[in-house]
Amino acid sequence: NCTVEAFSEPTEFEYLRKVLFEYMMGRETKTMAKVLTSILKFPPDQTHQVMEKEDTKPIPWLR
Amino acid sequence: NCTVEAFSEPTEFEYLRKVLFEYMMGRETKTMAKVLTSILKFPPDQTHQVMEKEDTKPIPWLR
Amino acid sequence: GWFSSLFSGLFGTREMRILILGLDGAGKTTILYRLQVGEVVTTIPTIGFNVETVTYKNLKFQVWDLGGQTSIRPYWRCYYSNTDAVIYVVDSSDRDRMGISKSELVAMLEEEELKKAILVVFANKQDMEQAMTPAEVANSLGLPALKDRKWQIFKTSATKGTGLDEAMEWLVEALKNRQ
Amino acid sequence: GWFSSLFSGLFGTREMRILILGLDGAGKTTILYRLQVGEVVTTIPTIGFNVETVTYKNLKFQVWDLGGQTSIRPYWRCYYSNTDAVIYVVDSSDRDRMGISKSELVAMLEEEELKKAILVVFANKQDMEQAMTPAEVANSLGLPALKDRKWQIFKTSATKGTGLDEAMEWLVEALKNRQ
Ligand SMILES: Nc1nc2c(ncn2[C@@H]2O[C@H](COP(=O)(O)OP(=O)(O)OP(=O)(O)O)[C@@H](O)[C@H]2O)c(=O)[nH]1
Ligand SMILES: Nc1nc2c(ncn2[C@@H]2O[C@H](COP(=O)(O)OP(=O)(O)OP(=O)(O)O)[C@@H](O)[C@H]2O)c(=O)[nH]1
Ligand SMILES: [Mg+2]
Ligand SMILES: [Mg+2]
Repeated sequence: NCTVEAFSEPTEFEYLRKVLFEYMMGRETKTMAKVLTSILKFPPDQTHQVMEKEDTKPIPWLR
Repeated sequence: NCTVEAFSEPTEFEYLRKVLFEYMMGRETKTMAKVLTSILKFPPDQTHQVMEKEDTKPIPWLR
Repeated sequence: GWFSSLFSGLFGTREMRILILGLDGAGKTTILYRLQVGEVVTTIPTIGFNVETVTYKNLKFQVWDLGGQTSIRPYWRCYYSNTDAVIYVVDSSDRDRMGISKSELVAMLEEEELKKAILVVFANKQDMEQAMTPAEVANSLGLPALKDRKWQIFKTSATKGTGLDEAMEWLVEALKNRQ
Repeated sequence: GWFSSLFSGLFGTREMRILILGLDGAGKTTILYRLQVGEVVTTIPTIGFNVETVTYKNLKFQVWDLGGQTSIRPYWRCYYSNTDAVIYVVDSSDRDRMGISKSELVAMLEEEELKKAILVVFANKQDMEQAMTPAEVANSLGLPALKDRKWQIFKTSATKGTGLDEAMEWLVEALKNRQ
Protein backbone atom coordinates (compact mmCIF):
# COMPACT_ATOMS: atom_id res chain seq x y z
CA ASN A 1 0.00 0.00 0.00
CA CYS A 2 1.59 3.13 -1.21
CA THR A 3 0.67 6.11 0.86
CA VAL A 4 3.19 8.72 -0.09
CA GLU A 5 4.75 10.20 -3.14
CA ALA A 6 7.75 11.61 -1.39
CA PHE A 7 9.76 10.77 -4.46
CA SER A 8 8.18 10.59 -7.85
CA GLU A 9 10.35 7.68 -8.88
CA PRO A 10 13.16 5.35 -7.77
CA THR A 11 15.67 7.47 -9.67
CA GLU A 12 15.18 10.30 -7.24
CA PHE A 13 15.80 8.02 -4.29
CA GLU A 14 19.01 6.68 -5.81
CA TYR A 15 20.07 10.22 -6.67
CA LEU A 16 19.56 11.28 -3.07
CA ARG A 17 21.67 8.38 -1.88
CA LYS A 18 24.49 9.21 -4.26
CA VAL A 19 24.53 12.88 -3.33
CA LEU A 20 24.31 12.19 0.39
CA PHE A 21 27.19 9.75 0.16
CA GLU A 22 29.39 12.36 -1.50
CA TYR A 23 28.34 14.90 1.10
CA MET A 24 29.15 12.57 3.96
CA MET A 25 32.54 11.80 2.45
CA GLY A 26 33.24 15.52 2.50
CA ARG A 27 33.36 16.02 -1.24
CA GLU A 28 32.05 19.25 -2.77
CA THR A 29 29.92 19.65 0.31
CA LYS A 30 28.58 23.05 -0.57
CA THR A 31 27.13 21.91 -3.88
CA MET A 32 25.89 18.68 -2.33
CA ALA A 33 24.24 20.66 0.47
CA LYS A 34 22.29 22.64 -2.11
CA VAL A 35 21.07 19.47 -3.75
CA LEU A 36 20.15 17.80 -0.47
CA THR A 37 18.16 20.73 0.85
CA SER A 38 16.34 20.89 -2.52
CA ILE A 39 15.50 17.20 -2.76
CA LEU A 40 14.25 17.05 0.80
CA LYS A 41 12.45 20.38 0.52
CA PHE A 42 14.02 21.92 3.61
CA PRO A 43 12.14 25.00 4.74
CA PRO A 44 13.95 28.25 3.80
CA ASP A 45 15.25 28.99 7.29
CA GLN A 46 16.82 25.54 7.65
CA THR A 47 18.34 25.77 4.18
CA HIS A 48 19.79 29.11 5.17
CA GLN A 49 21.28 27.71 8.38
CA VAL A 50 22.79 24.78 6.51
CA MET A 51 24.38 26.99 3.87
CA GLU A 52 25.75 29.36 6.52
CA LYS A 53 27.27 26.37 8.23
CA GLU A 54 28.86 25.25 4.96
CA ASP A 55 30.50 28.64 4.59
CA THR A 56 32.19 28.32 7.97
CA LYS A 57 33.64 24.90 7.19
CA PRO A 58 37.39 24.75 6.93
CA ILE A 59 38.72 24.20 3.43
CA PRO A 60 39.13 20.56 2.47
CA TRP A 61 42.93 20.44 2.42
CA LEU A 62 43.25 21.68 5.97
CA ARG A 63 40.55 19.39 7.34
CA ASN B 1 0.70 7.98 -9.98
CA CYS B 2 2.75 6.46 -7.28
CA THR B 3 5.51 4.32 -8.57
CA VAL B 4 7.76 3.80 -5.63
CA GLU B 5 7.54 2.94 -1.99
CA ALA B 6 10.87 4.35 -1.06
CA PHE B 7 9.33 5.39 2.21
CA SER B 8 6.42 3.58 3.69
CA GLU B 9 4.87 6.77 4.97
CA PRO B 10 5.31 10.55 5.25
CA THR B 11 6.64 10.13 8.78
CA GLU B 12 9.75 8.46 7.47
CA PHE B 13 10.39 11.30 5.04
CA GLU B 14 10.00 13.90 7.77
CA TYR B 15 12.25 11.84 10.02
CA LEU B 16 14.91 11.74 7.34
CA ARG B 17 14.72 15.49 6.96
CA LYS B 18 15.07 16.08 10.68
CA VAL B 19 18.04 13.74 11.04
CA LEU B 20 19.78 15.13 7.96
CA PHE B 21 19.36 18.66 9.23
CA GLU B 22 21.00 17.76 12.54
CA TYR B 23 23.79 15.99 10.67
CA MET B 24 24.40 18.95 8.42
CA MET B 25 24.51 21.28 11.41
CA GLY B 26 27.26 19.10 12.82
CA ARG B 27 25.33 17.78 15.80
CA GLU B 28 25.88 14.21 16.99
CA THR B 29 27.08 13.41 13.52
CA LYS B 30 28.13 9.87 14.27
CA THR B 31 24.71 8.85 15.51
CA MET B 32 23.02 10.78 12.71
CA ALA B 33 25.27 9.07 10.17
CA LYS B 34 24.10 5.69 11.41
CA VAL B 35 20.48 6.71 11.00
CA LEU B 36 21.01 8.21 7.55
CA THR B 37 22.82 5.20 6.16
CA SER B 38 20.04 2.99 7.57
CA ILE B 39 17.12 4.99 6.22
CA LEU B 40 18.64 5.28 2.79
CA LYS B 41 19.83 1.68 2.80
CA PHE B 42 23.42 2.44 1.91
CA PRO B 43 25.27 -0.67 0.77
CA PRO B 44 27.61 -2.07 3.48
CA ASP B 45 30.82 -0.80 1.90
CA GLN B 46 29.53 2.76 1.65
CA THR B 47 28.21 2.62 5.21
CA HIS B 48 31.64 1.47 6.29
CA GLN B 49 33.37 4.30 4.46
CA VAL B 50 31.02 6.86 5.97
CA MET B 51 31.54 5.58 9.50
CA GLU B 52 35.32 5.51 9.05
CA LYS B 53 35.13 9.09 7.90
CA GLU B 54 33.11 10.03 10.97
CA ASP B 55 35.81 8.58 13.18
CA THR B 56 38.44 10.82 11.63
CA LYS B 57 36.40 13.96 12.16
CA PRO B 58 37.82 16.46 14.61
CA ILE B 59 35.89 16.74 17.84
CA PRO B 60 33.12 19.35 17.82
CA TRP B 61 34.74 21.87 20.17
CA LEU B 62 37.83 22.16 18.06
CA ARG B 63 36.00 22.38 14.78
CA GLY C 1 33.05 9.53 23.09
CA TRP C 2 36.55 10.01 24.40
CA PHE C 3 35.95 13.69 24.78
CA SER C 4 33.24 13.31 27.40
CA SER C 5 35.55 10.85 29.17
CA LEU C 6 38.30 13.41 29.09
CA PHE C 7 35.89 16.01 30.32
CA SER C 8 34.79 13.80 33.18
CA GLY C 9 38.40 13.07 34.04
CA LEU C 10 39.20 16.75 34.20
CA PHE C 11 36.14 18.01 35.97
CA GLY C 12 34.96 15.04 37.94
CA THR C 13 31.56 14.74 36.30
CA ARG C 14 30.58 12.10 33.85
CA GLU C 15 27.78 12.67 31.40
CA MET C 16 25.68 9.53 31.22
CA ARG C 17 23.72 8.63 28.16
CA ILE C 18 20.10 7.66 28.67
CA LEU C 19 17.54 6.69 26.06
CA ILE C 20 13.80 7.08 26.58
CA LEU C 21 12.05 4.48 24.45
CA GLY C 22 8.52 3.12 24.13
CA LEU C 23 5.57 3.11 21.75
CA ASP C 24 4.16 6.32 20.31
CA GLY C 25 1.97 8.17 22.74
CA ALA C 26 3.40 6.45 25.81
CA GLY C 27 4.49 9.78 27.28
CA LYS C 28 8.24 9.85 26.52
CA THR C 29 8.49 13.48 25.51
CA THR C 30 6.29 14.54 28.39
CA ILE C 31 8.64 12.67 30.72
CA LEU C 32 11.79 14.18 29.20
CA TYR C 33 10.64 17.73 29.81
CA ARG C 34 9.17 16.87 33.21
CA LEU C 35 12.67 15.72 34.13
CA GLN C 36 14.39 18.67 32.57
CA VAL C 37 12.23 21.65 33.41
CA GLY C 38 9.84 20.13 35.95
CA GLU C 39 6.78 21.07 33.95
CA VAL C 40 4.20 19.46 31.70
CA VAL C 41 4.76 20.71 28.17
CA THR C 42 2.38 20.37 25.28
CA THR C 43 3.74 17.70 22.97
CA ILE C 44 3.27 16.68 19.38
CA PRO C 45 4.26 13.24 18.12
CA THR C 46 8.04 13.15 17.90
CA ILE C 47 9.21 12.61 14.35
CA GLY C 48 12.89 12.45 15.06
CA PHE C 49 14.13 12.92 18.59
CA ASN C 50 14.66 15.34 21.40
CA VAL C 51 17.94 15.41 23.24
CA GLU C 52 18.46 17.38 26.42
CA THR C 53 20.95 17.60 29.22
CA VAL C 54 19.34 16.74 32.53
CA THR C 55 21.12 17.25 35.84
CA TYR C 56 19.96 15.08 38.72
CA LYS C 57 21.70 14.67 42.06
CA ASN C 58 24.91 16.14 40.70
CA LEU C 59 24.93 13.68 37.83
CA LYS C 60 24.70 14.94 34.30
CA PHE C 61 22.63 12.96 31.84
CA GLN C 62 22.38 13.32 28.11
CA VAL C 63 18.82 12.16 27.65
CA TRP C 64 17.52 11.11 24.24
CA ASP C 65 13.79 10.84 23.66
CA LEU C 66 13.20 8.98 20.40
CA GLY C 67 9.98 9.04 18.42
CA GLY C 68 8.01 5.83 18.86
CA GLN C 69 5.84 5.59 15.74
CA THR C 70 5.92 2.26 13.95
CA SER C 71 7.77 3.40 10.85
CA ILE C 72 10.63 5.03 12.72
CA ARG C 73 11.04 2.48 15.51
CA PRO C 74 13.49 0.44 13.39
CA TYR C 75 15.97 3.31 13.75
CA TRP C 76 16.10 3.18 17.55
CA ARG C 77 19.04 0.83 17.23
CA CYS C 78 21.15 3.50 15.58
CA TYR C 79 21.20 5.31 18.92
CA TYR C 80 22.18 2.40 21.19
CA SER C 81 25.93 2.72 21.32
CA ASN C 82 27.41 3.93 24.65
CA THR C 83 24.03 3.95 26.35
CA ASP C 84 24.14 3.65 30.14
CA ALA C 85 20.44 3.22 30.78
CA VAL C 86 17.12 2.87 29.00
CA ILE C 87 13.93 4.34 30.36
CA TYR C 88 11.21 2.24 28.77
CA VAL C 89 7.85 3.99 28.90
CA VAL C 90 4.56 2.14 28.71
CA ASP C 91 1.07 3.58 28.50
CA SER C 92 -0.44 1.42 31.26
CA SER C 93 -3.94 2.06 29.94
CA ASP C 94 -3.16 0.82 26.45
CA ARG C 95 -3.88 -2.87 27.02
CA ASP C 96 -4.28 -3.61 23.30
CA ARG C 97 -0.71 -2.71 22.48
CA MET C 98 1.00 -4.25 25.50
CA GLY C 99 2.06 -7.17 23.25
CA ILE C 100 3.67 -4.86 20.71
CA SER C 101 5.37 -2.98 23.50
CA LYS C 102 6.76 -6.27 24.77
CA SER C 103 8.14 -7.33 21.38
CA GLU C 104 9.87 -4.01 20.92
CA LEU C 105 11.37 -4.27 24.39
CA VAL C 106 12.54 -7.83 23.82
CA ALA C 107 14.12 -6.96 20.48
CA MET C 108 15.87 -4.02 22.07
CA LEU C 109 17.29 -6.01 24.96
CA GLU C 110 18.76 -8.54 22.56
CA GLU C 111 21.06 -5.94 21.08
CA GLU C 112 24.71 -6.38 21.97
CA GLU C 113 25.27 -2.64 22.38
CA LEU C 114 22.73 -2.52 25.21
CA LYS C 115 24.09 -5.54 27.05
CA LYS C 116 25.24 -3.51 30.03
CA ALA C 117 22.48 -0.91 30.00
CA ILE C 118 20.28 -0.59 33.05
CA LEU C 119 16.54 -0.83 32.40
CA VAL C 120 13.90 1.27 34.15
CA VAL C 121 10.35 0.72 33.08
CA PHE C 122 7.87 3.52 33.65
CA ALA C 123 4.34 2.13 33.96
CA ASN C 124 3.02 5.52 32.91
CA LYS C 125 -0.46 7.10 32.86
CA GLN C 126 -1.28 5.64 36.26
CA ASP C 127 -3.76 8.47 36.67
CA MET C 128 -6.06 6.83 34.17
CA GLU C 129 -8.83 4.64 35.45
CA GLN C 130 -8.26 1.67 33.23
CA ALA C 131 -4.50 1.63 33.94
CA MET C 132 -2.88 -1.73 34.56
CA THR C 133 -0.93 -2.05 37.80
CA PRO C 134 2.88 -2.08 37.67
CA ALA C 135 2.82 -5.80 38.46
CA GLU C 136 0.46 -6.44 35.55
CA VAL C 137 2.61 -4.36 33.25
CA ALA C 138 5.76 -6.14 34.39
CA ASN C 139 4.21 -9.50 33.66
CA SER C 140 2.85 -8.42 30.28
CA LEU C 141 6.30 -7.28 29.30
CA GLY C 142 7.92 -10.47 30.57
CA LEU C 143 10.21 -8.59 32.93
CA PRO C 144 10.41 -11.33 35.60
CA ALA C 145 12.00 -13.63 33.03
CA LEU C 146 14.84 -11.22 32.20
CA LYS C 147 18.33 -12.61 32.71
CA ASP C 148 21.56 -10.69 33.29
CA ARG C 149 19.76 -7.39 33.45
CA LYS C 150 19.52 -4.84 36.20
CA TRP C 151 15.94 -3.60 35.98
CA GLN C 152 13.12 -2.05 37.97
CA ILE C 153 9.59 -0.90 37.26
CA PHE C 154 7.88 2.22 38.66
CA LYS C 155 4.36 3.52 38.44
CA THR C 156 4.34 7.05 37.09
CA SER C 157 2.08 9.76 35.86
CA ALA C 158 4.03 12.19 33.78
CA THR C 159 1.20 14.69 33.64
CA LYS C 160 0.57 14.61 37.42
CA GLY C 161 4.28 14.35 38.08
CA THR C 162 4.03 11.34 40.36
CA GLY C 163 6.55 8.53 40.61
CA LEU C 164 9.28 10.15 38.55
CA ASP C 165 11.46 11.09 41.51
CA GLU C 166 11.46 7.58 42.95
CA ALA C 167 12.34 6.15 39.58
CA MET C 168 15.18 8.60 38.97
CA GLU C 169 16.54 8.08 42.45
CA TRP C 170 16.68 4.34 41.88
CA LEU C 171 18.35 4.89 38.52
CA VAL C 172 20.99 7.20 39.94
CA GLU C 173 21.85 4.65 42.62
CA ALA C 174 21.92 1.84 40.10
CA LEU C 175 24.29 3.83 37.87
CA LYS C 176 26.55 4.69 40.79
CA ASN C 177 26.77 1.10 41.94
CA ARG C 178 27.59 -0.31 38.53
CA GLN C 179 30.40 -2.74 37.76
CA GLY D 1 35.99 28.95 -4.26
CA TRP D 2 38.70 31.22 -2.97
CA PHE D 3 41.00 28.29 -2.58
CA SER D 4 41.16 27.52 -6.27
CA SER D 5 41.73 31.22 -6.85
CA LEU D 6 44.57 31.16 -4.37
CA PHE D 7 45.91 28.06 -6.02
CA SER D 8 45.80 29.69 -9.42
CA GLY D 9 47.48 32.77 -8.03
CA LEU D 10 50.31 30.72 -6.60
CA PHE D 11 50.82 28.30 -9.42
CA GLY D 12 49.63 30.18 -12.45
CA THR D 13 46.87 27.76 -13.42
CA ARG D 14 43.22 28.36 -12.95
CA GLU D 15 40.79 25.48 -12.69
CA MET D 16 37.70 26.30 -14.68
CA ARG D 17 34.35 24.84 -13.88
CA ILE D 18 32.40 23.33 -16.75
CA LEU D 19 29.02 21.66 -16.67
CA ILE D 20 27.90 19.10 -19.26
CA LEU D 21 24.12 19.24 -19.48
CA GLY D 22 21.47 17.84 -21.77
CA LEU D 23 18.65 15.29 -21.83
CA ASP D 24 19.20 11.69 -20.76
CA GLY D 25 20.91 9.61 -23.40
CA ALA D 26 22.34 12.61 -25.25
CA GLY D 27 25.87 11.33 -24.74
CA LYS D 28 27.14 13.50 -21.85
CA THR D 29 28.98 10.81 -19.95
CA THR D 30 30.46 9.42 -23.15
CA ILE D 31 31.75 12.89 -23.94
CA LEU D 32 33.19 13.45 -20.46
CA TYR D 33 35.35 10.36 -20.64
CA ARG D 34 36.23 10.95 -24.29
CA LEU D 35 37.64 14.28 -23.14
CA GLN D 36 39.35 12.87 -20.09
CA VAL D 37 40.83 9.57 -21.23
CA GLY D 38 40.33 9.79 -24.99
CA GLU D 39 38.32 6.60 -25.13
CA VAL D 40 34.73 5.46 -25.50
CA VAL D 41 33.62 3.97 -22.22
CA THR D 42 30.54 1.89 -21.63
CA THR D 43 28.00 4.04 -19.85
CA ILE D 44 24.91 3.50 -17.77
CA PRO D 45 22.35 6.24 -17.17
CA THR D 46 23.87 8.70 -14.70
CA ILE D 47 21.85 8.88 -11.52
CA GLY D 48 23.86 11.56 -9.84
CA PHE D 49 26.90 12.99 -11.54
CA ASN D 50 30.44 12.37 -12.62
CA VAL D 51 33.09 14.94 -11.93
CA GLU D 52 36.56 14.75 -13.41
CA THR D 53 39.55 16.96 -13.89
CA VAL D 54 40.31 17.41 -17.56
CA THR D 55 43.48 19.11 -18.79
CA TYR D 56 43.32 20.68 -22.21
CA LYS D 57 45.90 23.01 -23.73
CA ASN D 58 47.46 23.67 -20.34
CA LEU D 59 44.12 24.66 -18.91
CA LYS D 60 42.65 22.65 -16.09
CA PHE D 61 38.94 22.06 -16.07
CA GLN D 62 36.76 20.62 -13.39
CA VAL D 63 34.10 19.02 -15.55
CA TRP D 64 30.73 18.01 -14.11
CA ASP D 65 28.53 15.63 -16.06
CA LEU D 66 25.05 15.69 -14.53
CA GLY D 67 22.42 13.01 -15.02
CA GLY D 68 19.72 14.14 -17.46
CA GLN D 69 16.66 12.06 -16.55
CA THR D 70 13.45 13.99 -16.11
CA SER D 71 13.11 13.54 -12.36
CA ILE D 72 16.60 14.74 -11.53
CA ARG D 73 16.87 17.58 -14.05
CA PRO D 74 15.35 20.04 -11.54
CA TYR D 75 18.52 19.70 -9.48
CA TRP D 76 20.85 20.91 -12.24
CA ARG D 77 20.45 24.39 -10.82
CA CYS D 78 22.11 23.41 -7.59
CA TYR D 79 25.36 23.07 -9.52
CA TYR D 80 25.34 26.39 -11.40
CA SER D 81 27.31 28.63 -9.11
CA ASN D 82 30.82 29.63 -10.32
CA THR D 83 30.35 27.89 -13.64
CA ASP D 84 32.55 29.20 -16.46
CA ALA D 85 31.00 27.30 -19.33
CA VAL D 86 28.16 24.92 -20.15
CA ILE D 87 28.53 22.16 -22.72
CA TYR D 88 24.97 21.45 -23.79
CA VAL D 89 24.68 18.08 -25.47
CA VAL D 90 21.87 17.21 -27.87
CA ASP D 91 21.11 13.87 -29.47
CA SER D 92 20.73 15.17 -33.01
CA SER D 93 18.76 12.09 -34.04
CA ASP D 94 16.15 12.54 -31.29
CA ARG D 95 13.79 14.85 -33.19
CA ASP D 96 10.85 14.11 -30.89
CA ARG D 97 12.52 15.56 -27.85
CA MET D 98 14.15 18.58 -29.43
CA GLY D 99 11.38 20.73 -27.93
CA ILE D 100 12.01 19.45 -24.43
CA SER D 101 15.72 19.97 -24.91
CA LYS D 102 15.01 23.54 -25.92
CA SER D 103 12.85 24.27 -22.85
CA GLU D 104 15.50 22.92 -20.53
CA LEU D 105 18.14 25.01 -22.24
CA VAL D 106 16.02 28.14 -22.09
CA ALA D 107 15.24 27.64 -18.40
CA MET D 108 18.90 27.12 -17.69
CA LEU D 109 20.04 30.24 -19.50
CA GLU D 110 17.57 32.33 -17.55
CA GLU D 111 19.38 31.59 -14.30
CA GLU D 112 21.28 34.50 -12.85
CA GLU D 113 24.20 32.32 -11.78
CA LEU D 114 24.89 31.35 -15.39
CA LYS D 115 24.69 34.87 -16.75
CA LYS D 116 28.35 34.98 -17.69
CA ALA D 117 28.76 31.34 -18.64
CA ILE D 118 29.88 30.50 -22.16
CA LEU D 119 27.62 28.08 -24.03
CA VAL D 120 28.88 25.36 -26.38
CA VAL D 121 26.26 23.16 -27.93
CA PHE D 122 27.30 19.71 -29.09
CA ALA D 123 25.00 18.49 -31.87
CA ASN D 124 25.96 14.96 -30.98
CA LYS D 125 25.37 11.57 -32.64
CA GLN D 126 26.15 12.99 -36.07
CA ASP D 127 27.14 9.49 -37.11
CA MET D 128 23.48 8.49 -37.14
CA GLU D 129 21.61 8.61 -40.42
CA GLN D 130 18.58 10.49 -39.23
CA ALA D 131 20.70 13.13 -37.44
CA MET D 132 19.64 16.75 -37.82
CA THR D 133 22.31 19.11 -39.10
CA PRO D 134 23.92 21.57 -36.68
CA ALA D 135 21.98 24.39 -38.31
CA GLU D 136 18.71 22.54 -37.81
CA VAL D 137 19.61 21.80 -34.19
CA ALA D 138 20.59 25.42 -33.60
CA ASN D 139 17.25 26.60 -34.95
CA SER D 140 15.26 24.05 -33.00
CA LEU D 141 16.96 25.21 -29.82
CA GLY D 142 16.39 28.86 -30.66
CA LEU D 143 20.09 29.66 -30.46
CA PRO D 144 20.06 32.46 -33.05
CA ALA D 145 17.71 34.42 -30.82
CA LEU D 146 20.03 34.34 -27.81
CA LYS D 147 21.03 37.71 -26.43
CA ASP D 148 24.07 38.60 -24.35
CA ARG D 149 25.48 35.14 -24.65
CA LYS D 150 28.73 33.92 -26.12
CA TRP D 151 27.78 30.65 -27.82
CA GLN D 152 28.74 28.26 -30.59
CA ILE D 153 27.47 24.95 -31.92
CA PHE D 154 29.55 22.01 -33.14
CA LYS D 155 28.68 18.74 -34.78
CA THR D 156 30.11 15.85 -32.83
CA SER D 157 30.09 12.12 -32.57
CA ALA D 158 31.25 11.09 -29.15
CA THR D 159 31.50 7.45 -30.13
CA LYS D 160 33.50 8.12 -33.30
CA GLY D 161 35.40 10.88 -31.60
CA THR D 162 34.76 13.49 -34.25
CA GLY D 163 34.23 17.19 -33.68
CA LEU D 164 35.24 17.24 -30.02
CA ASP D 165 38.64 18.79 -30.61
CA GLU D 166 37.29 21.68 -32.64
CA ALA D 167 34.67 22.35 -30.00
CA MET D 168 37.14 22.28 -27.14
CA GLU D 169 39.57 24.49 -29.01
CA TRP D 170 36.88 27.08 -29.53
CA LEU D 171 35.91 26.86 -25.89
CA VAL D 172 39.48 27.31 -24.67
CA GLU D 173 39.88 30.40 -26.83
CA ALA D 174 36.54 31.76 -25.68
CA LEU D 175 37.52 31.27 -22.05
CA LYS D 176 40.89 32.90 -22.56
CA ASN D 177 39.39 35.91 -24.28
CA ARG D 178 36.75 36.52 -21.68
CA GLN D 179 35.97 39.89 -20.12
N1 LIG E 1 -3.32 10.88 31.37
C1 LIG E 1 -2.03 10.92 31.10
N2 LIG E 1 -1.62 11.36 29.90
C2 LIG E 1 -0.28 11.41 29.66
C3 LIG E 1 0.66 11.01 30.59
N3 LIG E 1 1.90 11.15 30.04
C4 LIG E 1 1.71 11.65 28.82
N4 LIG E 1 0.41 11.81 28.56
C5 LIG E 1 -0.23 12.32 27.35
O1 LIG E 1 -0.05 11.37 26.31
C6 LIG E 1 0.07 12.04 25.06
C7 LIG E 1 1.34 11.58 24.37
O2 LIG E 1 2.46 12.01 25.12
P1 LIG E 1 3.90 12.22 24.46
O3 LIG E 1 4.85 12.56 25.56
O4 LIG E 1 3.83 13.15 23.32
O5 LIG E 1 4.15 10.74 23.92
P2 LIG E 1 5.47 10.15 23.23
O6 LIG E 1 5.78 8.87 23.91
O7 LIG E 1 6.55 11.18 23.22
O8 LIG E 1 4.97 9.82 21.74
P3 LIG E 1 5.82 9.80 20.36
O9 LIG E 1 6.61 11.08 20.32
O10 LIG E 1 4.83 9.72 19.26
O11 LIG E 1 6.69 8.58 20.41
C8 LIG E 1 0.06 13.52 25.36
O12 LIG E 1 -1.23 14.00 25.16
C9 LIG E 1 0.43 13.57 26.84
O13 LIG E 1 -0.08 14.72 27.49
C10 LIG E 1 0.20 10.52 31.85
O14 LIG E 1 0.96 10.13 32.73
N5 LIG E 1 -1.15 10.51 32.05
N1 LIG F 1 25.62 6.60 -32.27
C1 LIG F 1 26.05 7.33 -31.26
N2 LIG F 1 25.79 6.95 -30.01
C2 LIG F 1 26.27 7.72 -28.97
C3 LIG F 1 27.01 8.88 -29.21
N3 LIG F 1 27.33 9.43 -28.00
C4 LIG F 1 26.80 8.62 -27.06
N4 LIG F 1 26.15 7.59 -27.65
C5 LIG F 1 25.46 6.50 -26.99
O1 LIG F 1 24.28 6.99 -26.36
C6 LIG F 1 23.98 6.27 -25.20
C7 LIG F 1 23.84 7.24 -24.03
O2 LIG F 1 25.09 7.85 -23.78
P1 LIG F 1 25.47 8.45 -22.35
O3 LIG F 1 26.79 9.11 -22.49
O4 LIG F 1 25.32 7.44 -21.29
O5 LIG F 1 24.29 9.50 -22.19
P2 LIG F 1 24.08 10.60 -21.05
O6 LIG F 1 23.81 11.90 -21.72
O7 LIG F 1 25.21 10.55 -20.10
O8 LIG F 1 22.72 10.10 -20.35
P3 LIG F 1 22.26 10.29 -18.81
O9 LIG F 1 23.39 9.90 -17.95
O10 LIG F 1 21.05 9.42 -18.63
O11 LIG F 1 21.89 11.73 -18.66
C8 LIG F 1 25.12 5.29 -24.99
O12 LIG F 1 24.74 4.05 -25.52
C9 LIG F 1 26.24 5.89 -25.85
O13 LIG F 1 27.14 4.92 -26.33
C10 LIG F 1 27.26 9.26 -30.55
O14 LIG F 1 27.91 10.27 -30.86
N5 LIG F 1 26.76 8.45 -31.53
MG1 LIG G 1 7.52 12.14 21.73
MG1 LIG H 1 25.37 10.10 -18.12
